[in-house]
Amino acid sequence: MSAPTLYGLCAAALVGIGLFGLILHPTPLRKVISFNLVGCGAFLFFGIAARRGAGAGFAGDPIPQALVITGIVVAFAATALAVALILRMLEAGASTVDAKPLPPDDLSP
Amino acid sequence: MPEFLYAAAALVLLLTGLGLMRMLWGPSPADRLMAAQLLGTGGGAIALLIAIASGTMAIIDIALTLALLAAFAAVALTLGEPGTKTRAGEGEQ
Amino acid sequence: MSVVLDAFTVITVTAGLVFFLAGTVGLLRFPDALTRLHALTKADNLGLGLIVLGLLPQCPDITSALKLIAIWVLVQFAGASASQLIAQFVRRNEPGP
Amino acid sequence: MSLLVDLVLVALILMAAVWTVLVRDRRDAVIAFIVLGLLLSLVWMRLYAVDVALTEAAVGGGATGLVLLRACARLLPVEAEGRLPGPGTQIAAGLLSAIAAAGLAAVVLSPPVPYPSLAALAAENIHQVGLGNPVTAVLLAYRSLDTLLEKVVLVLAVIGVWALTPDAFWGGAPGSLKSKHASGALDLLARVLPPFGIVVGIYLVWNGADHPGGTFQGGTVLAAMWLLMMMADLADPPEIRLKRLRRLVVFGPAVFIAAGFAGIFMSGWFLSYPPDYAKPIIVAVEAALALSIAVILGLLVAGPAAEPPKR
Repeated sequence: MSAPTLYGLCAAALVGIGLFGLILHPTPLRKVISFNLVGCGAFLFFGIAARRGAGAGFAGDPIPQALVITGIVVAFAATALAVALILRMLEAGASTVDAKPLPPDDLSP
Repeated sequence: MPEFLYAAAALVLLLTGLGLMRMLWGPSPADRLMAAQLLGTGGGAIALLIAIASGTMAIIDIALTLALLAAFAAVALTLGEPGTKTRAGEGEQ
Repeated sequence: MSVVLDAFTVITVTAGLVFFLAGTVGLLRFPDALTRLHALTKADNLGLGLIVLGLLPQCPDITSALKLIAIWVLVQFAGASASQLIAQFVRRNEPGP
Repeated sequence: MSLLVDLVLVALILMAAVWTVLVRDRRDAVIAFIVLGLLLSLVWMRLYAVDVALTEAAVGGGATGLVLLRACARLLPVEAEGRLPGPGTQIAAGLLSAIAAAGLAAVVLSPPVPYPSLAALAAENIHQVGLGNPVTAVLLAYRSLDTLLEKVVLVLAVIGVWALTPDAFWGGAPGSLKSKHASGALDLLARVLPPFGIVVGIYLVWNGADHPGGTFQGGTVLAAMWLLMMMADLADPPEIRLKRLRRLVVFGPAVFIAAGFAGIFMSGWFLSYPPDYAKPIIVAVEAALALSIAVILGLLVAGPAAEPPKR
C-alpha cells in the first residue's frame, strides 16, 4: 500500500470518527470539536489529491495544497465564531443541554 | 547517512507516540498536556531529522514554528483552571 | 574527514535518541506530575540539543545551521518556561508536601 | 522503513481522534485535539506539503487550541457535561458514521487513472508571476479571487464575533485574556519570545514568495505573539471602537482589492498583474495581508467586547 492511500484511509476514518462525535455529544462545544475533526479529515483528502497529482517537477499538485490553506483559515474563523456564539448563548441564559435554564443575567440594559 | 536519519526520525516518532499514553492515562490535565509538550519537541526533532535526511531545508521552518508555539498550549492551560474568572466576569455569576 | 563527521552525527543523534527514550520512560513510569515534568524537560533540553548538535555537520549551508541552533535555543527557553507554568499549575491544583 | 513511519503516524492520529470524541472531560478533548493538530502537521510534511504543514502547526498547535481552551475556561462554572444518548442511538450513530467512512474509503481505493492534476499548468505559467513557490503563486495569482474572498470571510467573522457584544458593552474591550495567577515564568516568556516571534513571522511572509511560508503562516505567528502578551497582561485587548484598529482589520483586504482594480487598468482584468511588476505587487499585497491577518486572528481569539468603553 502506498503512503497516499494509507493517509486517504486515515482521512476517511477521521471523517467517520468526527461524524460519530457530532451525533453523540449533546453539548455544543463538543460538537464544534467533532466538526473540526471532520474538517481535518476533509483537508487530508486534499493532501492525498495533491500528492497523487504530483508532476511537472513538483512533489505535490500545488492547487489542492493552496485550497487546503484557504480551508484551514476559514475553518479557524468558523470555529472562533461558533465558540463566541456558544458563550454568548449561555450568557444570555439559554438552557444548557440537560439541565434547567440558567437565570437570565442582567447584561442587556 | 539519510537512512540512519530516517530511522532516527521513526524512532523519535515511536518514542513520543508511546509518551502519548500519558495523554490517555492522565490523571490531571497537566499530565495530559505534558504528552502534547513532548510531542511538540519530538515533532521538532523529527522535522529536523527529515529535513536534513531529505535535503528539504524548508522543513526546518516547521520545526521553527513548532518551537515558537511550543509553550503556547501550556500558557493556555492556565486559562482553563477551575475558578478562573475573566475580568468582566460576564455570565459566571 | 567526512567519515569522522558522519561518525560524530551517528553518535550524537543516538545519544539524543537515548534522552528521548529517557523522557518517554520517565513520563510513563514516574509516580507524580512534578517528577514526570522533570523527565519531559530532559527530552526537551538534551534530546533535541544532541540531535541538533549531531545534525550541524550535515547542514549544507550556514543559514540552516544557524536556524538549527536558533530552534534549540527557542525550545530550551520555551520548554523551561512551559515547565515552570505546568509546575505552578500542578502545585495550585494538587497541594503537595 | 518509510511506510513504517506512516503506519505509526496513522495509528497515533486515529488514537488521538477516538480519544477526542470519547473522553468525558471537554478540556481533555481539547488537549487531544491539539495533539491531533501536531500529528497532522507531521502528516503534511510526509505528503510534501510544507506550506500546509506550517499552517497546520501554527493553527492546530496554536490558535485553535487557544480558542477552545479559553472557551473551556469560560464554560467550566456554567455548563455541565451533557448526558450521552442511549446505547440504541449510539449504535445507530456508529453504523451511520462507519458507512460514511467506508464510502469515502472506497473512493480513496479507486482513484481515476491517470490522476487529474493541474501541476503541469501551474509549472507552465509560474515564470510569468516571478515567484518560486507554486503554492503562493496559486494563492495570490492563479486563484487570487478565492484568496481575496477568504480574507473577506475573515473580516466577516470578526464582524460576526463583534456583533455578539451585549448592547451595554458595545465599543468596549474584549474580556481580558490574562491568567488569574501571576507568574514570573509567563512574564519572562512574554517579554523574551515576541521579538523572536516577530522576526520569524516577517521571515515567513517574506520567504513565502519563493519558499514554503506565506501570509497566513506568518500572520498566525504574529497573532500568537500578540496573544501571548495579552495573556501575560503586558498588553490589553484593544477597544473595538478604535478607528485605528478597524482600519488595520480592513487594510490588507483593501490593498488586495486596490491591486485588483489596478489590474483592470494595467492589464485588462480584475486581479491580473502585469508580468514585469507581478512580484513586487504580490509581495506588497502579502505584507499588507499578513498585518491584517495578525490583527484579525488576535481579535477572533479575544472575542466580543466584555466591558463598557472607557470614557
